[in-house]
Amino acid sequence: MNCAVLQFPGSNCDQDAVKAVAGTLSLKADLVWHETADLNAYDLIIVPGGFSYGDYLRAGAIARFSKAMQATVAAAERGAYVLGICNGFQILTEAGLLPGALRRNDHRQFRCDMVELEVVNGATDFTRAYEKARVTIPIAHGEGNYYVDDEMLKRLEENQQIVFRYASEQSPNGSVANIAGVINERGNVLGMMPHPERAVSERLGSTDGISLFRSILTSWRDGHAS
Amino acid sequence: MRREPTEQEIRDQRMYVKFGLTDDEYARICTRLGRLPNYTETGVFSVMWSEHCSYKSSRKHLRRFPTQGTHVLQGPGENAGIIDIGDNLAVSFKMESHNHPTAVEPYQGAATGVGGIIRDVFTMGARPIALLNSLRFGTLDQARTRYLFSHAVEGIAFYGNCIGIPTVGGEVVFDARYAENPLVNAMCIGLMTHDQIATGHASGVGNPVLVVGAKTGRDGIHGATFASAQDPNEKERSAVQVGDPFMEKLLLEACLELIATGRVVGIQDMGAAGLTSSSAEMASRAGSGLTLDVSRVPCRETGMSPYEIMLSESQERMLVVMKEGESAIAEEIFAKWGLEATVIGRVTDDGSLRITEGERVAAELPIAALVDEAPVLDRPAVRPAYLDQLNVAPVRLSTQGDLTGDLLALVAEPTIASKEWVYRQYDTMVRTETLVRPGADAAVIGIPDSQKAIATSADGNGKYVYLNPRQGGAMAVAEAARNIVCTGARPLAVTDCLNYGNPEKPEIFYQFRESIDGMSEACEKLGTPVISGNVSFYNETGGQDIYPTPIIGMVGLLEQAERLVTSAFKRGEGAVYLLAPKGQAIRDGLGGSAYLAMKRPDEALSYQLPAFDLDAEKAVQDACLALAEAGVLAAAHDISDGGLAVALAESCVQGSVGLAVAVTIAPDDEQEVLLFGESPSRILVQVRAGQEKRLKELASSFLVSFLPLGAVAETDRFHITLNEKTAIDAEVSALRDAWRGAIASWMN
Amino acid sequence: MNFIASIRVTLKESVLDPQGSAVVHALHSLSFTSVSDVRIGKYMEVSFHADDEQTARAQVSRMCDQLLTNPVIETYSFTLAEVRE
Amino acid sequence: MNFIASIRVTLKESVLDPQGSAVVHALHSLSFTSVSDVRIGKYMEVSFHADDEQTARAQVSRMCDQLLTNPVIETYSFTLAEVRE
Ligand SMILES: Nc1ncnc2c1ncn2[C@@H]1O[C@H](COP(=O)(O)OP(=O)(O)O)[C@@H](O)[C@H]1O
Ligand SMILES: [Mg+2]
Repeated sequence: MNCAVLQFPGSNCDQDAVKAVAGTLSLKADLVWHETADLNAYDLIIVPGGFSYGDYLRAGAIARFSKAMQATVAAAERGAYVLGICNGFQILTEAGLLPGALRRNDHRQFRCDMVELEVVNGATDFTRAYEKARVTIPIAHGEGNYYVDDEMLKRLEENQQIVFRYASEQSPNGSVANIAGVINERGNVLGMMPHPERAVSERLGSTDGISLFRSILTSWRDGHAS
Repeated sequence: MRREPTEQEIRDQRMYVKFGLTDDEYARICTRLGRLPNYTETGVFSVMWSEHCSYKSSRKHLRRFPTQGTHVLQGPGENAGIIDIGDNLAVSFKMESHNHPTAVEPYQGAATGVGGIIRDVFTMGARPIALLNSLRFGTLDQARTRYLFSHAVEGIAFYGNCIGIPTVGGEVVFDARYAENPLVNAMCIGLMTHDQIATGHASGVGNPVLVVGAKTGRDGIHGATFASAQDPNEKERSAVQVGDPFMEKLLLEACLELIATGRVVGIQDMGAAGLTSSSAEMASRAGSGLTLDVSRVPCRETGMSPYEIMLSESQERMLVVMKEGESAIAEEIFAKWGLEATVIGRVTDDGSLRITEGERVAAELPIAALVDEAPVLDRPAVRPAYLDQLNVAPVRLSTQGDLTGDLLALVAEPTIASKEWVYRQYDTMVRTETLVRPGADAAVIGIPDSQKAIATSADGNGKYVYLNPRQGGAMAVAEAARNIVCTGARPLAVTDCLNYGNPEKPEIFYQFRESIDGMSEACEKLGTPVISGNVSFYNETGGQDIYPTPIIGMVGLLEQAERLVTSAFKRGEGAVYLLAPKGQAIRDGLGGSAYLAMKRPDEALSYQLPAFDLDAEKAVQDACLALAEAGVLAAAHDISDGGLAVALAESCVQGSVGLAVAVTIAPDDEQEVLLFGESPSRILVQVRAGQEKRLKELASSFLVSFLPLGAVAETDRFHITLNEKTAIDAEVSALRDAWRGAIASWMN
Repeated sequence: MNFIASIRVTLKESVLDPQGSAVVHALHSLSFTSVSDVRIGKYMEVSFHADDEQTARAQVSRMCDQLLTNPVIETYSFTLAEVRE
Repeated sequence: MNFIASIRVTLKESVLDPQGSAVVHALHSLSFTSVSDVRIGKYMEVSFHADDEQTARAQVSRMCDQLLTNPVIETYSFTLAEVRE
């Protein structure tokens, strides 16, 4: 599986994603500069966390127009896996690869914490390796307050596109229906506010991000078995 | 364009006074130059000779700090100090104040403080890996304080989070003394290999000088002078800058990439007094001269005069000297990051700073006069009368106290309460190397691809220094080191940020001078040289000075990261002991304590501090370190604000465990001192299961006492028995709620 | 011709505005008790050149639709002024 | 009488507006190359009650000075509209 981690001016979890891929899958992910227009070689594209273009205007609003993002849209169309983490999730919604929008947290503060998540859909290509329904993965964001209107929410629920929810009754940011991560209809693009790449070893306080990376590799192998 | 005043007008109308120069200083400048300085030159002198840049009040005294050590690669004098941590690795760190800007615009003031200290570290060639901040505000019952506090924290979070450096520690103290003069001290730590070290030297005649990063605007002109002004609210309001962490992130990446090429001769960040101080200091260090054409400096605004360009404090800029003929490399690398790198001049050998605007010479000044010959003052120091009126501290306040109630109230005092409300706004985990996040004694950060980790802590207690400047200074260093050894790390070196009132008052200057001696003695004893630092004077409003508040930032090394010890008590492990100086587990009353301040606010400043002995401190720290290295400790926690009872409560809450403590003390009426007294040099330790024998063996080899306190319990009860009577009986969950909820309840 | 467009971006009515409610509270505690509601949005001034007013208007709309606002949660309105040197 | 104040808050001319510069770049790369400058500020709508227009005006100024803006780096302007049920 060839893996790319996009790098925008202002990305700051790019190296962490590379480290996590190496640590959990023993694969060397390529850092891909935002001016790259060709992502044909990649099976997994990670859009990492950070503050692309300073998150000025709106988080993810400017990054979406980069060449690398246009190539990512094309890659998603051909069926490659796309994983947007935190700022990456914001970029994917701005780019229209995922529904909804991420607003400022309802309490108006940045929030960094270990949070408990419910794995709502453990059957996706990104979550099939999860053996438990509750996992602990950190968040770190100021604009993670997921919004969709009622109609879209119904559709997400019907299609089982809600992949992660915050497990505590009160979400850490005010998200509609406690949503922490959603997948597209086709099932190859996942966006999530929590940081699985920060939960890959005991010394970081959680290993619950490992299964996410493993799931992708297993799914990719299955897809390429025949 | 406005006409600039002429040389004669500046003299005749004493315009230099507005710039912050005294009659004396102005006369000296005229004599030195042999002529009258023009407008630009007067401006340049005024910032270079300001307290902020010249350290004129403090310079003489700062020399007493120990700065040597076999592991010191770079001591004070550069943008940041550097220490060796072995394996060709080094860490660079420094702390700096942004107090005055924060008082005026807390969000941007605090944010740009963080931005400035990050630049200081990456100019050394180090990649920043951690941030800390030390904060002082008034009391939270004041709406203005809540405004300053919440916005300053938000500004710190905004900058650090955006640039992607974890904020891993710090401290916050609330006291009415800081209501008008909040303190924001920011510290940054960077990691590098030995061959990456860069310095701020402008050497090599003919080498090109470049301005890189953001464009120059009119912001912050005279910020350096303003930092030294007595009333921050009266000063020029244009002196506040706006930070752009996105720009700084790009600048950081570009500079590190540039330094890695090996073609950089010298590099320095443009902080206070912008282009003026960076150019003068770089030339001064190299003994060279510079000629700069300000018309080539990329400006954000039109019609900027040489004066404005030289004094602008626009953020996110650097001055770089490249090897001759290599400036194109800089332009290329910066272009990749979407930034400008522009040659604005050359290095010369005539010892002067020549500023031109195109062909016209706008200023020409001897660098020695700007830097080395800046005034050094010998300010008078007089022992304040209050020091001789302090009483021997009481050992008991109430005849019939509700000690449980007292503990619950004490843990909810904002200064003692959990600072989670603050640090949950900081990204503490980015870079995925934060092994101990905020909330413990010291933060621990792993070194990538290595067994090593560093521990770091920022500490200071202004009230202690007020009550006993010399001892208080030493205690600040001791506490920082104690926090470090509690993680199992060995203290290595110190950066400091010295925040004081008006140095022109002899009593204030006495506090300054004495506390420096105290800090120096402690640094000497504990083997932690001072490698960088910063001074902030004039933290005074309406005649009221802040407490003398030196903050110590310390870094220590853990050779084996997996050996690290945390402060949370753990289930299934052994007993809890009090590690203290021999025969002195309890002593000397409640002077200076948070308990006294809570119960008898009017008398909080009336009593002497408990005694402090550096040899005893060193013995306790050595013992703790040896125990940690031997793998005997399940937990270790320093006893500081709030005393033993608060420290026990914190370790229980952090570990979600109960506790049963039983101690016999004589005489019977020293209960409150035992529970809440703040005698220094004490550490709580929990021994690993089955290791009690090892503990006793090891302990006897140190001149320290190990007082058994009790055992961790599987319950929700926090129970302390003194002389066979229940002294405190609380639910751990109640302590937790009081401790964790206190600041949030004020802020919501 | 040189123009300045003054653009006001607000959250859609249906989208909760937590910042606004926080400001209402703060105003109340400063004893501006007669304040009943606050909505907070963005204000932008874009200086640009266009051949005529109609083109200018169309351009501003496109900038807003493509970049300056997110139609999922925001709406906008703007006024246009010609600038003469 | 019920009023709505529409308040525009912008950074002072001399103060760096990092958001604005980022947006200029983005607009250029979207081929809105005729854009020369963007300033980004806040827009607020405050609904409140006052006895008459003059009092209303004075109140809005005080809200802006005390809470809604920081005069050190920002300036503001507003328009006032009466609302009839
Ligand atoms: N401003 C702050 N920023 C980040 N962390 C903080 C801040 N203030 C306090 N903390 C964290 O809270 C914990 C407790 O701080 P403090 O009460 O000062 O501890 P101690 O008395 O052991 O030095 C520490 O881990 C510290 O790093
Ligand atoms: Mg401590």
